[in-house]
Amino acid sequence: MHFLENLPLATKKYILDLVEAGCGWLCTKLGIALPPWAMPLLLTLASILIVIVAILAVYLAMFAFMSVAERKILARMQNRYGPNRAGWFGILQPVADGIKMLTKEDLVPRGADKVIHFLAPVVMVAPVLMLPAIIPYGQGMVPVELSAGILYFFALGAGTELAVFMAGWSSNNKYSVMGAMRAIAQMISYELPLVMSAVIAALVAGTLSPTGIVEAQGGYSLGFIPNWFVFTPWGFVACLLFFIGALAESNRCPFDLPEGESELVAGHLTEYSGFKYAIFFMAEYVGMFAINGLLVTLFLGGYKAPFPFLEWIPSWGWFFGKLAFLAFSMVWVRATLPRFRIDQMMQFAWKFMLPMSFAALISAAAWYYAGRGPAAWGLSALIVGIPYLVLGYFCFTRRHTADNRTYLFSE
Amino acid sequence: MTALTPEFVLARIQAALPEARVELVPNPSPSGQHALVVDRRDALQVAQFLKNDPELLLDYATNVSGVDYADHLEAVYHLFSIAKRQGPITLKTRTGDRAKDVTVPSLTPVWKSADFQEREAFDLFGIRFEGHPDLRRLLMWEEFADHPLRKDYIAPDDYEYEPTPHGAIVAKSQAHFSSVAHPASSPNA
Amino acid sequence: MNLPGSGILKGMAVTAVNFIGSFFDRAHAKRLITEQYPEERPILVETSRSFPFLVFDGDPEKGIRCTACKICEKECPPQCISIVKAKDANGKPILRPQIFDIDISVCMGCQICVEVCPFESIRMDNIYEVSAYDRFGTLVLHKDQLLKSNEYYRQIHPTEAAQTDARIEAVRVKKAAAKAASAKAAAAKAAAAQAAQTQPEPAA
Amino acid sequence: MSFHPHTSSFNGVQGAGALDVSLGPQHPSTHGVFRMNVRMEGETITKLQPVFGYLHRNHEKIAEANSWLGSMPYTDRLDYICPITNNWAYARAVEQLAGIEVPERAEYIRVIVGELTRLQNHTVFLGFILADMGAWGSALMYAFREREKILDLFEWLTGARMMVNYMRFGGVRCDLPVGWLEKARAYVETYPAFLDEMERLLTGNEILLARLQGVGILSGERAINGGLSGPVLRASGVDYDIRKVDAYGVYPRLSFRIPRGTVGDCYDRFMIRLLEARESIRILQQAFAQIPAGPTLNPAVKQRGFKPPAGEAYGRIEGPKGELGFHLISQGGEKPYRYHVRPPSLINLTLLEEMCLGTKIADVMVILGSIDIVLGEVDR
Repeated sequence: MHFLENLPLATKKYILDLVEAGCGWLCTKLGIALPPWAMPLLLTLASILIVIVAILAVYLAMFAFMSVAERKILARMQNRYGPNRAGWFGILQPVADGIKMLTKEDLVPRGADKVIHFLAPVVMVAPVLMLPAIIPYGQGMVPVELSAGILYFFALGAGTELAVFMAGWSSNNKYSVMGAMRAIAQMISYELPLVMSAVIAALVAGTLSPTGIVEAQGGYSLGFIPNWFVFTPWGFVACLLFFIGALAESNRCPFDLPEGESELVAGHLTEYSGFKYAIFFMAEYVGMFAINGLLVTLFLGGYKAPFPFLEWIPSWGWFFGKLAFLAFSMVWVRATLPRFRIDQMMQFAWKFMLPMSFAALISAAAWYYAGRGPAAWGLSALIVGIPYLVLGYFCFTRRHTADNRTYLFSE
Repeated sequence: MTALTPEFVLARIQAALPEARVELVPNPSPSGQHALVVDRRDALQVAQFLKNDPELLLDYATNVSGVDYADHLEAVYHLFSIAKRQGPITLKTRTGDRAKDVTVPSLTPVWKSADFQEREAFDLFGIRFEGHPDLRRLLMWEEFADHPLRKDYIAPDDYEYEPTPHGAIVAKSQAHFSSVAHPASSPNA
Repeated sequence: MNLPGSGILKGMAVTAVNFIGSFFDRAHAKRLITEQYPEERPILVETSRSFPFLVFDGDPEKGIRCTACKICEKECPPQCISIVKAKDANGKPILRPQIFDIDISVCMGCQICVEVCPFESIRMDNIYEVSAYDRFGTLVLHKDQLLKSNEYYRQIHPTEAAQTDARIEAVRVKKAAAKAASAKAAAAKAAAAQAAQTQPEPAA
Repeated sequence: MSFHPHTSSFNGVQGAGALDVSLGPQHPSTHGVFRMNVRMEGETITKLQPVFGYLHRNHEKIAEANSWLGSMPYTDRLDYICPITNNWAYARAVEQLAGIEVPERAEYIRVIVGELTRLQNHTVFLGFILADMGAWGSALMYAFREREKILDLFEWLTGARMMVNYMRFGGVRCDLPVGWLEKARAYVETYPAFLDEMERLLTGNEILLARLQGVGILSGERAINGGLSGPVLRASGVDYDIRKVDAYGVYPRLSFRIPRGTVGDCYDRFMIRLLEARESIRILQQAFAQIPAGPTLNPAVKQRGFKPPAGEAYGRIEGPKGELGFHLISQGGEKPYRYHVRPPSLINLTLLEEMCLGTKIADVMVILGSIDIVLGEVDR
């Protein structure tokens, strides 16, 4: 139990010890006397490198696994088999895809702005690979302990918008530009409810540090209900809003308008092929994992176990388990829902999600100051419930229901 | 469906529009769908009447087709009435000849449904529908010169023939692609 | 009035049911109906048809039923059949095809040739793996490739073959009876009997 | 074509903000090689011009060169989603032209296979319109799963899954195989459950409602004038079904209802198909119960070398996509003098621009999907 829990950190320590011992051995062998600051500096650098390598390895492995798992899950939901030819149950499919992507011709349209066309995937992938740095993966397993980690995350996350627009504009293709325009409109609109719902968690936890937010969700009420934010009325709403916002931010169905397969062919990715396309693809998935990781951190208790008797499972196991569940949910949503239309998507963001996030904010404040008891629970539920019904009526039910239609039959 | 006889329609037309030149052309087929041939100068007027006459209300022009006869081209309209559930009435207009005088009035202003079908007849038969809002080729490309459904149309040989064991076609394709050795051509070519 | 969002949840329940259900559909009857092609091969129904072939009885050269009457060549809608009558040593045409080619890259498997054949000689095969690397040569099937035995026909289309055999048998009996009659009758009468022997139209 | 590396490729811009896009012929959701020249301001359509002919093969010319029977397999390839009804329309037109009687059993078989075809067409429609809306294929795959079972029935009956070549002048080519009726009946019994599943998946879905309701509204009056037919016409509130109006075949003996919409938008077109599928099940159940024994082909009709008397006829049936008619002119010969198809898919597109103006580009795909076209029939 303790062995598994400590495995990642112990491995890191072991490698660092090796480095230290190796350096010491090398220095004595070569007869160099290191200055006193050199060894700590070296170890810090080694530590950073180890963490970077670990994160990259884990995320890329998850990406590879996800790309095949998503297709398999989607296929099963659609009563198909999915990829099952490459390797055992299709497990080698990512390898095959990777080889295909790498060996494909890299096409650049004649009229394209070649520099920006080349830079777009780079600009896309760089911030996305920096996102995972602040997420606490387990007890004491935060790559970078930032006290303003949430801020860092959203600041970096906004960078992908630029990349998408660069991709769309430089391709010199009408579909691409339209896709890019949609992407900008969508990402900016959904950033607001996304940040608002993150703010709620930060307010209640009283900190912008991801670890602090996770720790604020520790413990159990009544001995078995975990104190995760998702199990409060405001937290549930904010969690859903964050999930929807995450779908929109990572351009996934039903918010895949920028790619909008049935309308815009492939949106901003229309003119990308080969490795550049693979980079976009990878950035999308890594971004999806990162934002889901943040969702786990903010509302699903991070690396905390859901029940006291399950605490023997290592904390990082819980984190990745929750992450897997969220990723599955995203695939599940993708298998079920049609895409929004552009105006509906904007209306949904500004007329439904943003007011709802404000309601959740007020509800969280009420819950916080009313003493977190059953009365607070009810009050908070009321504060989010009423806006939900009212907004839901005005945004959907008033205009679109299946009940307001009559069909005439003639014999 | 209540039977609406062309004779009745003809009588209505002649009562309302005495100067319109409409004649009944019998159809020897067991289908019994006799046609009303309208002089092209009166066609638009007659069509308006057929659509609006309260006894006929032929508001639904389902089918428009062109026909190529030896001395003239013909546009055939099959009219139904949804309001009164009757039909079909076959309405025909004829061009003067097949070469120069190939105009008939377009009935698209009366029945929008004739829009694409008149374009198709223009495309494939070369019937010029006067008054059509957008008379362009429908199926063939704009630069195409001939009208493929005319009886005297000669298929061009500038496309690749699917090789078949048939001698004539193989010979034709060989003449066109003389460099291509054709394995299927040996026995019959 | 439904709660906003309930329709989406209902839809997600359906996909979830299908997700789980697809793992419990061992018989591949309800949900997972895909056939894993190279490993699993479809069990063709008896009537299944693909391309025509020529039936022979016994010997592929002597037993060939086709008399090169060219009706199928004429009736074939895409004109994919090509027949040349065989000639004997004197150059006189005999009732047998010298060349019988079917271009299956053109053939659309409509089986009109089967319906019009008065000699029960052309029938539909049910092969479905007929890909080739060469579009022009390999997909033209020649007589030797087209000829398949009646036993093969009985194997792939048992019901239809039984009906065909019965018809042929009936014709043979009739012929034999006519022959017996004609043997008894005068030579002049024999000529008349010959005319009556023309094969009946096959039931379409 | 000139090449200017640093200028925009947006040629043909009319006024500020207008963008001309050619949607198709290679586009994921134009249902084939259909093309629309679209002018947009922002994402709003201000002009739309359909362009046809990418799948044109001059079916009518081929038919004029073929025998009457020889055109039958070609009709399979018009609307390749529902070949049997194409066969039926052609056979009915020829039967009108030559005055041929059809045996009763054959009429019942025609109704059974025709309604099965309608079921599969509407099933596939449900899937395709969802794919046009960007639902990632679930509905489409469920639809194809069910269609597969209907196609298996067709293969058993006719020998081919799609290119059936089944109808003949004065009947059908072959009788039902032993056990076919039972299998088909058993299958039809399971079909309502599938429709229920589809309704659970789709009809309550808020996004789907928002995407379909109020989009592409068409009044009944315009629909009639535009010559629209089939479910699209009935969704606009017009009570016109050729099965009732012409009362052909044995339809007068079967009791079924014609659903029609009240609004005429994409949602009504969607729902009309669902309701029609349920009515088809009723028709099928009655036909299974009533089908008599007897011959399936009029023995008086000579299929090979068929020569109808001189004259002309327009015969039509209610195909799954609308009124499918054949205008045939015979001069007494072995080949048709004129053979014209009235393709519902093409004529239902007449009002496409009218429906699309002022909507968003995403709506164009949904409206096109709700009309339900097959390019094999549009271009012929």
